[in-house]
Amino acid sequence: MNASGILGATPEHIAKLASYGLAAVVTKTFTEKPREGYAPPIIIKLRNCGYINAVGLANPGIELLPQVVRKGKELGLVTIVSVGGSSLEEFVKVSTVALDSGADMLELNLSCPHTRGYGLDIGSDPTNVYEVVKAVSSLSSTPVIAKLGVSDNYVKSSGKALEGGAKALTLINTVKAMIIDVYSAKPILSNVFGGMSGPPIHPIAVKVVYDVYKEYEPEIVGVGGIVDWISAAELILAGAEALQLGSALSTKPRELVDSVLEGLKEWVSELGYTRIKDLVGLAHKK
Amino acid sequence: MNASGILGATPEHIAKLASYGLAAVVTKTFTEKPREGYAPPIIIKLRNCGYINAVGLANPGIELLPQVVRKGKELGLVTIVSVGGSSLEEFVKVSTVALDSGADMLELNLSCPHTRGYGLDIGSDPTNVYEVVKAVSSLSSTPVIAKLGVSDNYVKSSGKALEGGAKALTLINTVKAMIIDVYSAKPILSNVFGGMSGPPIHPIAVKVVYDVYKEYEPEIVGVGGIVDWISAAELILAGAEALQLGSALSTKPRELVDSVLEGLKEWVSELGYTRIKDLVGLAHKK
Amino acid sequence: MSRDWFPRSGDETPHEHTHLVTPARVYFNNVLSSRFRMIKVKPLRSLVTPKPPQFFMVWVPGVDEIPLSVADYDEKSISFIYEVKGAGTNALSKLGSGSYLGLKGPLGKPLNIVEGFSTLLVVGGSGVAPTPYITKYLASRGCRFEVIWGVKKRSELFNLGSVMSGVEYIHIATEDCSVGYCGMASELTRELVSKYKYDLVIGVGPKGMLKSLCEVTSGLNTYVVLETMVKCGLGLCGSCVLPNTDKLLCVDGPAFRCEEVMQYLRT
Amino acid sequence: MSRDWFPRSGDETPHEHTHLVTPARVYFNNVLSSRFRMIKVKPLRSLVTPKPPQFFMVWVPGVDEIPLSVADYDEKSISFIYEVKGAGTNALSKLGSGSYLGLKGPLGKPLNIVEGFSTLLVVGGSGVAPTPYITKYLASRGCRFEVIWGVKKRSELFNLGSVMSGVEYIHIATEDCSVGYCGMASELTRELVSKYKYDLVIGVGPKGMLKSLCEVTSGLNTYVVLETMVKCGLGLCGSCVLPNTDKLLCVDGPAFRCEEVMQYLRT
Ligand SMILES: Cc1cc2nc3c(=O)[nH]c(=O)nc-3n(C[C@H](O)[C@H](O)[C@H](O)COP(=O)(O)OP(=O)(O)OC[C@H]3O[C@@H](n4cnc5c(N)ncnc54)[C@H](O)[C@@H]3O)c2cc1C
Ligand SMILES: Cc1cc2nc3c(=O)[nH]c(=O)nc-3n(C[C@H](O)[C@H](O)[C@H](O)COP(=O)(O)OP(=O)(O)OC[C@H]3O[C@@H](n4cnc5c(N)ncnc54)[C@H](O)[C@@H]3O)c2cc1C
Ligand SMILES: Cc1cc2nc3c(=O)[nH]c(=O)nc-3n(C[C@H](O)[C@H](O)[C@H](O)COP(=O)(O)O)c2cc1C
Ligand SMILES: Cc1cc2nc3c(=O)[nH]c(=O)nc-3n(C[C@H](O)[C@H](O)[C@H](O)COP(=O)(O)O)c2cc1C
Ligand code: FES
Ligand code: FES
Repeated sequence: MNASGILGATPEHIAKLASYGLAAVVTKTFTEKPREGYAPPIIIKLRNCGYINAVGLANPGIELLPQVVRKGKELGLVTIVSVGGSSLEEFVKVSTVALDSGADMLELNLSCPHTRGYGLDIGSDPTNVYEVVKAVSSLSSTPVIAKLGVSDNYVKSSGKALEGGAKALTLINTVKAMIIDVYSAKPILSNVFGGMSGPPIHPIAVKVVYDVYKEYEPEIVGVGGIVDWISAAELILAGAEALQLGSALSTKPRELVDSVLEGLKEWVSELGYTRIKDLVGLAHKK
Repeated sequence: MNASGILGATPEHIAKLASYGLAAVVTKTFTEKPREGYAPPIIIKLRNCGYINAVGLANPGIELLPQVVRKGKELGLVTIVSVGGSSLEEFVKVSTVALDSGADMLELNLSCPHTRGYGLDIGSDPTNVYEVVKAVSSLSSTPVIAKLGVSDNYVKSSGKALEGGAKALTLINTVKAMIIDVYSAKPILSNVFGGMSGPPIHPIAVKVVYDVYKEYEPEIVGVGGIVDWISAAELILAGAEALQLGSALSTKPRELVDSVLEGLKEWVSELGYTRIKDLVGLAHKK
Repeated sequence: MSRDWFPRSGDETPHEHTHLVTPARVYFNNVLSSRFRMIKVKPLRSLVTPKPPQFFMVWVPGVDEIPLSVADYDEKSISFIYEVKGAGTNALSKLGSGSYLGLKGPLGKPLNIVEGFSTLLVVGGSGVAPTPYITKYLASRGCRFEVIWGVKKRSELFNLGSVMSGVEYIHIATEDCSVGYCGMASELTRELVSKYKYDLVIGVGPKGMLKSLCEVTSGLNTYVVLETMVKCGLGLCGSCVLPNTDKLLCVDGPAFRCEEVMQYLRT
Repeated sequence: MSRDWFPRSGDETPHEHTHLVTPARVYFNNVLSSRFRMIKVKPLRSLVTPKPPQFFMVWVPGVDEIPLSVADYDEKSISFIYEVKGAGTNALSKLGSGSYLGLKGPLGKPLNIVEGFSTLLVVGGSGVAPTPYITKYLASRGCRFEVIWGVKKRSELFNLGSVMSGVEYIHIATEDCSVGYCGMASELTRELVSKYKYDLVIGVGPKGMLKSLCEVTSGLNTYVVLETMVKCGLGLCGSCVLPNTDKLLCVDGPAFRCEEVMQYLRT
């Protein structure tokens, strides 16, 4: 599936994602009110092969959410709504709309690193994580996934999310970073800071997934720097059951999806297994 | 100068570093007792152009420290001793030996991310940082630099280090990460986890330096992913006055040092300045 | 399996360079007419050669990043023709020679221009911006072509020939009838296509004009170059989506066949 | 300034690949003699071609990473001859065909072998490991060469010819006098260098042997291939430093001129 924030804010975006050959789609993180997001530049490539973005959670708000979900279901895709909020109430409100629209799962964005009051401000405090997950989980039996990022407390926060009723964890979000143009001496992103994604964060994602799997063996959706089957396979071995593609979708997305799937298939059989499931968390075996 | 941990554990290492054309050298982090470090693999390159290491603070202990410092001074280099410890007492003991040996500065390693009880366990707690820096600073008038890494509290820890008497801050250390071989399904480093360095962490280092400069405008030694003059220049614009080269010294170190220095010189004059100093922190100007 | 051992996003393929912000130094930044200005810059590392109607995200340091079509390009420089509209283009107009800006691109898909195609290029409004580079490219592919340039009033005009090489004929159409053809570019197009045979028609300009163009050239091989709000240029943010389609202007466009976007043009 | 816009450590230069751990699959892993085994593996992506006496850090998954010299190499495979000593080499000896290991390299500096040099190669103990690849390389450079192979006892010997091509003559020297020359390799060397002229002498083996070799060939162009504790292979950790020099074996060696390391050999 795609990582949240890669398109997914309008029905048209869902149609586009469907054309990439993904089995499931995750919407852009929705907040209650529409958000304009930041002015460009909002996403650029880094010289280290990664991307950095500060989109500012631009989204059309809950009013448009039902149409977006409907489009996903219409296209036969497992449709996961990414839910954002700056308060418990907002999380609950957006989740309620998502559930009413028929979302197959909710992914709570507890980890956006560049929007004050949203995301990481919440996700790095295990108590907050518990409360938000608990409140949303109790709304219905639809599976709730908690998306966490890197912080000093990610293992604890993961535990709290599971305790609060999360059926799975999505790990990780982008990592706080910055780029400065050396000629104009100015930060490039309009927001000054942003979240780094892509290959630079992959080894961080592998560690986070490994640590959390080791502690709780939960279902994990691995995301961060997947650019080929090898980077995907590493996350599986660390403990991820499902995977999301983020910034790599900026380059030949359809081919990317195909080649990751095909590479993984070959890999599984080369290692003498039949299903990817058999390889989940295998790196933990002594 | 070199980043701590790149050679710097024996007099021979200092001689080697001198041959790279560095103006100052930083020793390997010394602990009281000799440490064997971990078994190989201890350092490998990542597919994302970074390196990952878990050396385990291998060092010959304080008994050999005086010889190492002497070699540095003999070669006319500003000699900075990196001091490690798992307790306040150890930091003080190692620092005392370093001072007695004539070290020009001390760099307190409060941020090694992969050795339990050392480094980041201390550095991410601002109170600990304050106490260690304070104790060591009060030993003498020799400048003390606090080396901090990425954690949720780096701005606070930086403040506490300065409050404790640090004359400067070295930012940043490596970032916790992991690599798994997809064929054998085993973590590659013998220590399983390690610290990532090189280009992947550069945009993180830029942000940390920028944030800390913005808050306190202290003297900052920038380190993390410098591989050419551009990556060096970015850290200067963010607020670094001096720079350290780490894993990039694994490839043609002498040429690297030369080309970074030359590139910076050209850059300074291209932008119409005369001294690098004029460009320190320039990215903060509105 | 070994072939793809390296990350796809390694910097070795030119495709990937196009997402970096390349610093560039301003040569000059001049007024062309009451409506248009032209800026010529020197990229500080080599760019991937753009093919029309590809565009760049032009970063005005500290202000904005705006999509601009390539007006001219050679190995040492790249030029843009632009109209001052809001904060971004206004800041751009203030950059003096020697200042720095950033370039992300070329972005978007090249037009598929077959060797020797006889082509009609219809431009209106700020659609004139990419004209010099489109015609240069057409010439280099051995295509005969004619240009229709429609403006509201005479003062918008500038000597297109001075920034353009190889133009065979420019038909000027003014809405105030002050010069050339009296009327809209699309009306003149209707007249020409009924008289002559074109293998390819390309339209660049305001939505209304492009809609008319598609109508008057229906049955022909017509591409229209659109504008939407481009924020990332990389196919990630979705701001450039064409409503009611699954097309992203920044990666699927900015040129589309009339059939693909007729519904959008009608809205 | 634009030429170095990309990070130096971009993966495009072959130099950099050498620091990655490349997966490889075991073809076979056989006993050669009482002392030596040979493992042949297929790298799962192409390696940079090693030049003797370059080495690889061979990762035995989950156990250890040990430096081993290249015993043979072609585009599809690479072989190592090794002696089981401790945990690492023991684990290596257990890897059956089809298992995976990792290769970091080639590391170290190539020997500067001039076309047509007449060469004497003196090997002792585990120094025999790189012999096949050194001789293959010498042959490919059009060098005439002779090999002296010194062992303690007959059972260490194996048919070097079976893993080696183009060898012109092997002098066997045994310390127990059971085969060939009776005595140390360095003694036989003394005899040969007094009779014949060599442009180059290369010694590979235990420290004591190399020290003697340097002494008996003093005045000649002699290189000795050393061993120290190699932990990173990248010039970063310093574990391979030659005491009392500023030389790192992993980046400055493993071959050194006698003059550079005489002091070290004497300790
Ligand atoms: C592919 C493409 C190529 C273009 N080429 C040219 C060209 O060569 N010459 C030229 O004069 N104009 C061109 N435009 C239009 C130009 O991008 C806008 O005029 C410009 O972005 C306005 O920015 P502003 O800040 O001055 O105005 P404002 O109206 O203040 O813009 C505010 C924000 O909205 C965005 N925006 C506003 N209008 C547009 C628009 N039409 N398209 C995309 N984003 C917009 C800008 O990115 C900016 O961030 C092109 C647009 C596209 C999509
Ligand atoms: C450049 C170089 C090339 C070599 N080539 C070969 C070869 O082709 N064939 C061969 O049989 N041997 C070779 N050796 C020696 C070989 O690396 C050691 O025999 C091997 O590392 C021993 O590992 P172990 O775990 O089995 O033994 P242990 O003694 O248990 O080793 C424990 C640790 O010490 C290190 N270590 C021990 N001895 C050495 C040593 N001499 N050099 C470096 N590290 C050591 C190992 O890395 C290991 O991590 C070479 C050594 C070097 C430096
Ligand atoms: C342009 C962009 C926008 C993003 N927006 C969101 C978002 O709205 N919500 C969210 O949870 N994550 C968001 N992310 C983070 C991604 O979902 C993902 O966690 C991250 O990019 C790491 O994956 P990658 O390395 O594959 O890109 C965004 C990432 C990018 C690049
Ligand atoms: C092999 C290696 C060993 C290191 N050892 C130490 C150390 O002993 N003490 C320390 O403070 N930092 C140590 N570091 C961290 C570096 O000093 C530096 O902070 C980090 O590598 C980031 O810089 P770079 O990206 O230029 O490599 C080590 C780094 C490497 C690669
Ligand atoms: S502008 Fe972001 S997807 Fe097109
Ligand atoms: S083995 Fe680490 S420097 Fe040589």
